[in-house]
Amino acid sequence: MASLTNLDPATLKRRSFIYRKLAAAGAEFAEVNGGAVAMRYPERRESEALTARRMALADLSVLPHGGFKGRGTVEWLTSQGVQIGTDSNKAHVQAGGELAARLAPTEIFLLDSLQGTGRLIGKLNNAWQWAPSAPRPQQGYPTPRQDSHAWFMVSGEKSAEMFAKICGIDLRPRHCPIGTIAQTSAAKMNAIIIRADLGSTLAFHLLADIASAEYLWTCVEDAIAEYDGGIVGLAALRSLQA
Amino acid sequence: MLPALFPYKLLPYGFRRKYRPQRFIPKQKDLKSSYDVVIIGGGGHALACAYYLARNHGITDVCILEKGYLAGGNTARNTAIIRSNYLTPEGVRFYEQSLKLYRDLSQDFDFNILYSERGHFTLAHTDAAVRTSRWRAEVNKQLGVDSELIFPDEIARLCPHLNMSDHVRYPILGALYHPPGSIARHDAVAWGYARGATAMGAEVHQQTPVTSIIIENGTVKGVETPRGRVYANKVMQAVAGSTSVVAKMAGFRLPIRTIPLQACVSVPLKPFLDQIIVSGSLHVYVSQSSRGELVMGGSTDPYGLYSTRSTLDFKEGLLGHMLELLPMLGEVKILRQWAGMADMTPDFSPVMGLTPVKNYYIDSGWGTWGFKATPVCGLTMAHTIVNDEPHELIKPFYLDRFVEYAQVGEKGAASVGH
Amino acid sequence: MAGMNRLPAPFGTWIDRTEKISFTFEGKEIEGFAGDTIASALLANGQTMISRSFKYHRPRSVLTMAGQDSNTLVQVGDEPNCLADKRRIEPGLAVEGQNYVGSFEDDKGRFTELVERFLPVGFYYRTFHEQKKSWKAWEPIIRRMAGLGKADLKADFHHSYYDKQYLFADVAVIGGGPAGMAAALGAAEGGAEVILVDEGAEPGGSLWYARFNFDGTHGSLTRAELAAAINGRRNIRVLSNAVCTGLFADNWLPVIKDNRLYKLRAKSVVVATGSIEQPSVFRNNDLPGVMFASAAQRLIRLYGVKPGSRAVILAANDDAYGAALEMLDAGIPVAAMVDLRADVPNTEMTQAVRRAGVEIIAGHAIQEAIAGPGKTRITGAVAAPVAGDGKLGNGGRNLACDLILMSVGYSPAAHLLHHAGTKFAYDTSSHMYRPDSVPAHVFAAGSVNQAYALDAVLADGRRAGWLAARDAGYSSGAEPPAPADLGCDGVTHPWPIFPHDKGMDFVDFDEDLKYKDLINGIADGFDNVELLKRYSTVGMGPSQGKHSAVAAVRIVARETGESLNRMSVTTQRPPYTPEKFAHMAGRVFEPERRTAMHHRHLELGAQMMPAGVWWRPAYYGQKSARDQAIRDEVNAVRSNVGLIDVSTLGGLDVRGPDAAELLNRMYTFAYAKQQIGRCRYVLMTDNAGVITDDGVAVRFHDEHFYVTATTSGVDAVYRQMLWWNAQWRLDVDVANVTAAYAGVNIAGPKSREVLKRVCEGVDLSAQAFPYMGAATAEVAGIPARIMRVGFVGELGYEIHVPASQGEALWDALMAAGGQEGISPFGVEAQRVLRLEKGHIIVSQDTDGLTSVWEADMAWAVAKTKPFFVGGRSAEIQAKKPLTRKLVGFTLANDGDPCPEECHLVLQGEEIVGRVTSAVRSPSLNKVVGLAYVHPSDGEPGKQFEIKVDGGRRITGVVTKYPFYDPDNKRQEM
Amino acid sequence: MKVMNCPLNGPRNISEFAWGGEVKPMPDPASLDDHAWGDWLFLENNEAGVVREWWCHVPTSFWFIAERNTVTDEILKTYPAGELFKDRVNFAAKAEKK
Repeated sequence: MASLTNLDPATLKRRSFIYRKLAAAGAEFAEVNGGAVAMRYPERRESEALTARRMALADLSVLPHGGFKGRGTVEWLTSQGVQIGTDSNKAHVQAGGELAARLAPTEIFLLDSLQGTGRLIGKLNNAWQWAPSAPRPQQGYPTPRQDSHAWFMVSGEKSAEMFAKICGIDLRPRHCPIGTIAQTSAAKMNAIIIRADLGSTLAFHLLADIASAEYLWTCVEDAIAEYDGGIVGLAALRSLQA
Repeated sequence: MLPALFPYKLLPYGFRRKYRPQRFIPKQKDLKSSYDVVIIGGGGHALACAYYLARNHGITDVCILEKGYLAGGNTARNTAIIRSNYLTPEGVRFYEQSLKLYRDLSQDFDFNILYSERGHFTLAHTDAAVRTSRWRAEVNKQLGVDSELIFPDEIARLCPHLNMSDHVRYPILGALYHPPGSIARHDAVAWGYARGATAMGAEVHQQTPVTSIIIENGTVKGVETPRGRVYANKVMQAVAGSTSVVAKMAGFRLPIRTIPLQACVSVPLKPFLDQIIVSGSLHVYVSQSSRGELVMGGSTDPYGLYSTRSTLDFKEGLLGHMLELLPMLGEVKILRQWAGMADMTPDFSPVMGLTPVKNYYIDSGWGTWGFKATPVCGLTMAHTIVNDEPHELIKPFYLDRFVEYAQVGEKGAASVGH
Repeated sequence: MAGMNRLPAPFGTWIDRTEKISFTFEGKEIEGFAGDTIASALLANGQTMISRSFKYHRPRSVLTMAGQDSNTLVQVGDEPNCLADKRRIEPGLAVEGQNYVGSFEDDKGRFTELVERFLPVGFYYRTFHEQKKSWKAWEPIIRRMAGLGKADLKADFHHSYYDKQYLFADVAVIGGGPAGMAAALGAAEGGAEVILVDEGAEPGGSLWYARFNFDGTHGSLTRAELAAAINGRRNIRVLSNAVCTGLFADNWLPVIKDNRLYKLRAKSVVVATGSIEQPSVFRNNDLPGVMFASAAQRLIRLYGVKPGSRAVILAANDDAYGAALEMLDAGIPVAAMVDLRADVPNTEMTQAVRRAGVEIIAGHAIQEAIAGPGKTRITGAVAAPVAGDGKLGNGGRNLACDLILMSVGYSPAAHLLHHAGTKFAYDTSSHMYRPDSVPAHVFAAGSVNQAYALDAVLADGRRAGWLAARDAGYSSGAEPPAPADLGCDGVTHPWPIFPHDKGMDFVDFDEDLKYKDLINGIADGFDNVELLKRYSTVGMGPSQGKHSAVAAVRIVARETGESLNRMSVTTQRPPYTPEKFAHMAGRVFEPERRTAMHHRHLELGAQMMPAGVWWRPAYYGQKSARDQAIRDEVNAVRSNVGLIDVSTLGGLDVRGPDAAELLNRMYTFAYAKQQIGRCRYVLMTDNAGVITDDGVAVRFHDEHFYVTATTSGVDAVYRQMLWWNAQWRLDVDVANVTAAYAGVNIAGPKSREVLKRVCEGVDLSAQAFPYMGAATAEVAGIPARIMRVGFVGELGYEIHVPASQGEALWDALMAAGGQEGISPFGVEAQRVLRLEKGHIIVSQDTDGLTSVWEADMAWAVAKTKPFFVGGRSAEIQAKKPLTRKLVGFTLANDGDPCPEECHLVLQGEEIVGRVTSAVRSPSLNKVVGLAYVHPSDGEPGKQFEIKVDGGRRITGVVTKYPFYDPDNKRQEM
Repeated sequence: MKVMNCPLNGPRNISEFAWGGEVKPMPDPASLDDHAWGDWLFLENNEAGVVREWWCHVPTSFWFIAERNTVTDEILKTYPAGELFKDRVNFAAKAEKK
């Protein structure tokens, strides 16, 4: 099916590993962070917001995400004004709507807000520098999360039920408070799942090996079908937040 | 049917009024206080050893101590595959001898072990697997073993039911074809050896665990059991699954980890699969038994355990891959699953022969290949016990090969161990 | 009225008479109602024979109506061995009989019964082997007799959609009978989340069909109350038409419903699976018309089907009398109650039966069922006086009937408890095995736990539910008391076994095993249940001994004089009931990794090959033109410029003050003094000195190394580094950035020209950027790590960029190389190129035991380091004489064929090594390769023998490598 | 399916973990003769009972230590490797280097 794309993702340097699938599904793209993100699917009959409230899958891979790890990571990020909790496997929302996910005592995964301004992550990436000479202060090290991990979002009241078909963790709302991180196996892949509701709608970030993005996308598409789920664009997700 | 081949032996059963039993396992005698040879373990290997001690060496004052019931361990739990297409010359010679013995076993025993040549296929789904297959085929052929690397067209011809599509995750690129690959009725092998050995004078004592091993200045003197102390000039242990535990009683350690190996069978189907199919990359193997059950297994469990418990994840993994090879079996059903305990060594070759303890011998480290080796183990261990000198075929499998960096690397033949 | 044997409502609670459904059995059109099972519909239509038995092909029919036996196994389309008494009918279902020769009705296989006496237990062990050829002749014949249903070999390769889902519960209750319903309520009241799993269409179990008082009202009222209470609980989820097939470690429960396998994890489990009725052994006890009383009651109540027109009921408990009343209500005359008990107790039920004028023949057993023509039905029963256990006196009476109901006792449906490792003890007063020590977090309730009286069952259930909830962390109120009297005495007869001189007195229906088969097996020395099972196959059939295991133990006990308390039934292994392969498989999840350029390769016509979990281009072009394509790609790199996707190469960022120290310990070389901006080879060995991986370490900063590893090895390398450092505690951080970087290698004499056009911020000249140099710069505006390494042996640059910009990098370089006609090349060409250069591939040119000495790589081992993994072993290996050595070789006679990888190297007939890599080099136009040879042949110029296809021997000549450009001028230009 | 409690991620199906075998800290290789080194390297206690083992949570590559009964498969406790390996390990320079 020909797409009504007004922007060809291949004209930009940063490309989602599944941009072809999105285009084939009729995505309309917009440029964010030097890449093309699927904003909406104009040919859909049902409103995407409605789908997103029920059961939806979206690709946010080109949106800014990054991270730091190693000794001193938390201290340094805190000194940069990042809010980080004391527990591992908990995520904290920042003033700008970004998410700081503490994967381990010395490892942080950063996700930009759905606006994708890249403000915080850009600032941190620039701020981090090797100290000129040893002994150097412990300040952690940047990790290339933007490129190691595909970033999907799963939303809708059926999300937890859907995840139960590909992942052995109990993600039902009352067992998995907002901000909970599960570093686990989904569809036999290592994955990071973070509960981050959109307004009143249950939603999860799904982060996994970028090289397996097409495989995982296909698995989730298969799994959401049972719940009359569909692919939605970033616009729909933003609308739920508002 | 040719009159020569008529099963005359069955006639008396029909014509006699009364059934005349022929005991395979004699009624249990009292345990004597000493024997020439005590064998710890009452599985196939132990029984075969007793059999050849008596038949080849005239040693009949032999006592087999089994903690459970006869041949109730891995002998009862394996999937009955027999082959000799190994990777190392040492392994090939050893298993080829075993296969030769198997061929004549029914006649030796005058008891049908249902030995059945099926042809054994080790599928290769990657370049590396194809290379290993050729390596094995070349070594096999050089040592006179019938084995050949074949490619998809011929695989399809010989195993018409396999999914040969190359639009699957693991397309079949080739296979190591080993026509002599066989299956037999595993329990019957043990019973045949038991009947033969006991007929010649050996004693089998079931429900009789060994609780400790008596060693005086480096030489074994006997064993303790709940039924009393038993002295012996020589003692052998053949207790796959409990090898390290028994060896510990004798005061030495082994390069062995005990890891469960699981298997399952389907509800009986009209026979359609005559071959033995093995896939390393997919971790599955399957054959169809004389009862019509598909007998299936995979690789060993992911971690060590002294238990024969079953798991669900084993079945999930196994059958997921089984349906990639034989997609038409989706509606077929699993009847029963079980597990055994395998002694895994670093080089996938056994540990056999002499031990740090004088007159104490060991038959261990079978990994997933114990059943195939049953006859040759009996033969070579009997020889080893009698001469206090390892049999030529098992010299490479001596315990110190590890510290001497002289391993016999059989891992390449492991695929999924069958 | 679908079927002549239908009963009017209220019988048939589970069928919907408004919806008729027709299907076929053996081609015959059969009409039933929605809700019917195949078996109920067949019986309703007078089709008594449903299957043929395994060995003698005897007609068989309904035994349990509960899917517990294998007497109703049928073929349904491509599904073999389907339970006709469980499977609901659907329009157009094509049902067929199984295991017959000729036709189902006229099955030639039945004649094996005539020679039955010539086929003693284990007959196949006793003959056919006298000569090897005799077995060869007989085996196929015997094999043809094996098996039941047929796998549909023509079936569409894509079987229907099956999937899986995880479920979570505080308390899982397995079994929706009275005990399970009460348990669910008992647990839910404490606030626990409960999942109730039930095989039936609706919970209720025996309450649906059994009689708990003379008019049958008590059961249905109780069910209604419990159902209402359960519906009123939001924290109880009921899974109906679902079967739990196993109880695995930590309460991991497979539950099969429709086309889905649920994997249920529960904090605690209540096993309320009830009990299984046990048969009486007598002649022809297997024929159609002989069934359990419970089966008849199920047929009548659930499906509104008359099981027969005149019944004889074999009784040893009160339930038999309940069944009698049920028959009478359904208008089925009861010819007599044949009661094993000498004096029949006066109970509500027995009195009601007496009142109804049914004759009760006390102290009698059924000696034989009289077979009708073709044995497809029975015409009567012979009752004879019981004269001591198992013996019958004279004076038998013939009773005309077409239906014999057996109600002589039960055995716990204890499979799940067995899976969990429960120990059982034989109860000498109830004559049943009862759970003795139940494992933690598992609870048993109801008749599986010896509770038989309904009030006891309810109390036991409620209590188990309460205990399970407390175990899961929920408790409310006081612990409910255990039932005072379980009512388990007098329901099970200790010896309902009455062998017959003429045989056909079956102990195991699945395997056609008669009483004498077991006796003879024991006499042959298999006098232990497990041994007897293996020898006689008792309990090994499709129902896994549900009706034969207990009888077998009893018989062994009696024959050996062993007491039942000291024996246990053979272990019941999962699954409880057969599971479809497709249920276990579900959606097969097989992750696969694709590089950023994957689709570009496809667009360029690449043939892709798997590399571990990755896909890589093997070569570009048609399969038919493979060799030419590879040669062209090689030539392009040698003479022009080529581009290969190396994204799958492993990448690790090693950062921190101890970065160099970690590398020193993990790899054989020395890295402390490595200059910034330089690359150095890395070779990894394991602690036993075996080569496990290699790559390149690039030092970008005093405290930062970027280390590459092999595609399939990197995950293990990464894990090893973390494992060692968990012990060493060095101040270093290791990150596996493999997927984060896409990479290409642009190689060939013109690679510098091409790269210059798109490369900013770095001087690529030979002086500024020498071989083994490295830098960070921008390529086509993309931040890149550039390394001048030469796996292929030409001037070349490896460029690693953020994965999400990998495709853009590829596009830019392909465009930049347009005027040179840059050629993409694949793994196959790369293998040739590297071999011409004599670079080894770990795991192809090395194996599971290769040491650095055998691989002739002493040059890569730093001698004076304090330590590296494998170093100690390497020292020891160095002291031992080599047994093989990896060498480069060419052929003495260039006319000889190029050896295949793994062709053997021989000395005489002895195997001394093998070829690990070989190719006819397009660049040198001769065969070059690597091989293990005997150390005595290890020096350049030495000749050795290679055995190639057809057993032919050719001569290899040891040659120094690199074969191509020995002094490395080209890669260093 | 067993449940194992990962010190970092909490209780998980054991299929998320990789077994690392018994914990047997490496003695200083320089201080062992060849045979003693071989023994340490190849021989296993393979204890039937409670053992101390390495386990790795694969999704996070997190190595930790578990005490497990190899007969009952009961996992008694799990804890970070740091509780066992507290100090930096150094290797003495080789004798011949001096």
